[in-house]
Amino acid sequence: MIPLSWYLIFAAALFCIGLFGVMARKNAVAILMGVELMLNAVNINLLAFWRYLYAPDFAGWTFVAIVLVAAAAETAVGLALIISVYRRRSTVVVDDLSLMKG
Amino acid sequence: MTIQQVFFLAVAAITLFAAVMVVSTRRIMHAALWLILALFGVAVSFALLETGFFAVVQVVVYIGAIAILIIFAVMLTRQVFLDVGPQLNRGWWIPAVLVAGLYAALVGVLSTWSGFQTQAAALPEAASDLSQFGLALVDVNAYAVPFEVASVLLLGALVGAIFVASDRKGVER
Amino acid sequence: MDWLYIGVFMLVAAFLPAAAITAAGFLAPKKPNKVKSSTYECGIETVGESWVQFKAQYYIFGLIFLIFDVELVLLFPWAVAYNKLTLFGIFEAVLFVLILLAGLIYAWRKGDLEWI
Amino acid sequence: MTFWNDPVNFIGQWLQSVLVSWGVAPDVAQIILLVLGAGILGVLGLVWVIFLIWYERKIIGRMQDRLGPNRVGPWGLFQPFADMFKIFTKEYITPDGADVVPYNLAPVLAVAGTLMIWGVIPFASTIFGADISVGVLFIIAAGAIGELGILFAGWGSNNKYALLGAFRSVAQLISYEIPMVITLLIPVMFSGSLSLQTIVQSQSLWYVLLAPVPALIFLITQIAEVGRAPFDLIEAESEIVAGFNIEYSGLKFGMFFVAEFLHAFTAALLFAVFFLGGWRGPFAEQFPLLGFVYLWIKTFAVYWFTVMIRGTVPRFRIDQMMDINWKMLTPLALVMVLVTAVVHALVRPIGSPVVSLVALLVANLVMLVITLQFIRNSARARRRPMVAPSTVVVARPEPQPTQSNPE
Repeated sequence: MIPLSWYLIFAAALFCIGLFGVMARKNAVAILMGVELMLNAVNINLLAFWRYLYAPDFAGWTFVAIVLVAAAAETAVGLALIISVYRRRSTVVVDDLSLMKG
Repeated sequence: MTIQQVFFLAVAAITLFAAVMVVSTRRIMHAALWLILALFGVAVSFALLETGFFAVVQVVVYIGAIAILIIFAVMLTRQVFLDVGPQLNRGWWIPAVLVAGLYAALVGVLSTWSGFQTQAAALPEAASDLSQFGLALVDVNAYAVPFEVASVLLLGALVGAIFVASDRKGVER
Repeated sequence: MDWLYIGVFMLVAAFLPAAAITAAGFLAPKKPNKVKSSTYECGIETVGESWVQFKAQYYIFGLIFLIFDVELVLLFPWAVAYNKLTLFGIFEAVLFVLILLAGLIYAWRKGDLEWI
Repeated sequence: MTFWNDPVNFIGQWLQSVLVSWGVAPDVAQIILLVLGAGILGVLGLVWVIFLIWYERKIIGRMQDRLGPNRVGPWGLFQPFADMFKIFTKEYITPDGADVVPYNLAPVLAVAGTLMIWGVIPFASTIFGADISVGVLFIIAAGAIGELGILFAGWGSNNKYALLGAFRSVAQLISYEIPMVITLLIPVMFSGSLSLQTIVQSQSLWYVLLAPVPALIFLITQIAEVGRAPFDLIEAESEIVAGFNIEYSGLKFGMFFVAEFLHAFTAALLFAVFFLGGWRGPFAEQFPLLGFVYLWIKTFAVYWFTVMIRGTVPRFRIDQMMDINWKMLTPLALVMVLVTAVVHALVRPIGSPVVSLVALLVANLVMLVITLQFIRNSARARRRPMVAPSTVVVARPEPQPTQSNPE
């Protein structure tokens, strides 16, 4: 049988890869993809903890459902912002988007 | 090693490889394709956790909706389409080192935790009963508030995103 | 066991068409040439890159779809529990759906449901 | 257990005993049987398409005052085989600049997304692939895989028409998925389960009687999901030449057609399962094969109806199609869920199925009348501005008398 540790290590690795994507990517859409990976890692953790420690209680499931809702809202608004910015500035490279630099 | 363990390792390896490709591949469209594979791997790992509901929901929401939306957005922002030039920031090795350090710290902290090697107990019958989850979702003493707040949050996201995305008076190209 | 079957069946469902396509690949002739493998565009030379930009309309439909999809996923456990619910629990879901409808009506009033 | 009572499980147990007697471990024997069962079901599903193509060509032919295929074999029954052998020997043409992996993955995903559904459909009380507890959601997920196939095809082909067609298709498919999912809530509510087998078993009264309007919405959305006329904007030949599959040839192209025919039949199958009681019928519990026959009869009735629609109704314009979905079907489906939930909950304490049947029927009828009135009003409102400009005199050039008639 699979011990809890495997899931945690797997989720941690996925989270770190996503975080790297968020920090290192230039393209705003790619940054959002990194965020998706991180949220997925969180969901794996939540479900693994639920499965191994808190099984019959549905708190874990509710958490996962709320994370899904948050992910959907974040993607929708984030991509809408990216598209809107692209229309005005014709770029989605985050470094070029600093308003302060003008 | 049991068959289940081998299967888990294979799924995890594929998922992590896909995730690495998501953050490193040059063409943003291919990154989206790899993202779909990674999301599917996560869905399989949910099924391994005996939460079939979320395994299927993962496919419906993430692959069926979010991934398609991301692909739409990639195509709408055309200028990065062929993706010439490096896709990573110049100092990309700094986050790489940071992330590697974070990973080591996470695993280190986790391995000192007493529950790290917990084995799965048999899943109680009530835990796979979706109607119990449904009852809990509308029970005022349980999760009725998150349930309603979720709908308000989604309404806010819908209104906000439509407002932002459809600025007809904005600069049309 | 059921999930194992589902997994196997998904693999089979992907394998069968792939196998058929591969088998036909062995039977079929392979004589590509420049004209044959050019992009089909009513006989006119392709202008510009094919991966053209699209209007935001597609994105807005995808957006509304995503929001509805997530909400419906939350409604399914409620529907499963429907027979055990009190009237109060049902009205909670009614409120949930009404909030959803409000979003749809907003998009409608804003004119984003028109195909332009 | 005799053979005729339960043939599939009978053969399964017999095979297992044979395998065990050969010295195979029982667990391994079970897995072998499982793979075998999945393989057989998949192959049958795909072979069934060959028959469907013949059936549909025959019906459409009759509707258009033709005979349909009638040369190869009795009643032209072998015509699809001839077509199949022909398409097997066609050359694959991969366009220049195609994105090879998505391009080749697309037809596979398109077929897999439909075939996957067969794994959870209960064909009879004992004949089914797997009875998972989230079957309804699994069907929706399979639809998502099919959409992905179309998007891959459009992207991979390196063709403007293909990409435009793919975008249109996906916009149509995801739009119509919303009312479909909403109406699926109603069988789930009545039966209290997401498992298809339980949904079928709880239909002592067909759900089409309890929820006729949602059943109708489900049927319309299913036709749209398949992308058949009148919703065939996916491959509107006159507008975007063929849609997302323009750059495909040979069997790769054929696979999209296999997916379409299989999906059309699967849609009818799903309607029969969700709203027409699936395999239920007299003596179906005792003789599963009889249940299978019932399911097939119901499915063919629905399938015939969709083919009739395909043959008679003209294609919608894309804006009309989107209007039908977002301004009629989606709000109506949402309201129907609310009305059904509240009405059913109110009459439930009475405890009489006849009362709830009548109450739900009346509620459905009232909603239908209100909807029709809305449509009439909006149609009238839309017609008015169309009348006004026609009073303005427009200077038209006189039709030139033709010099010579080419005929």
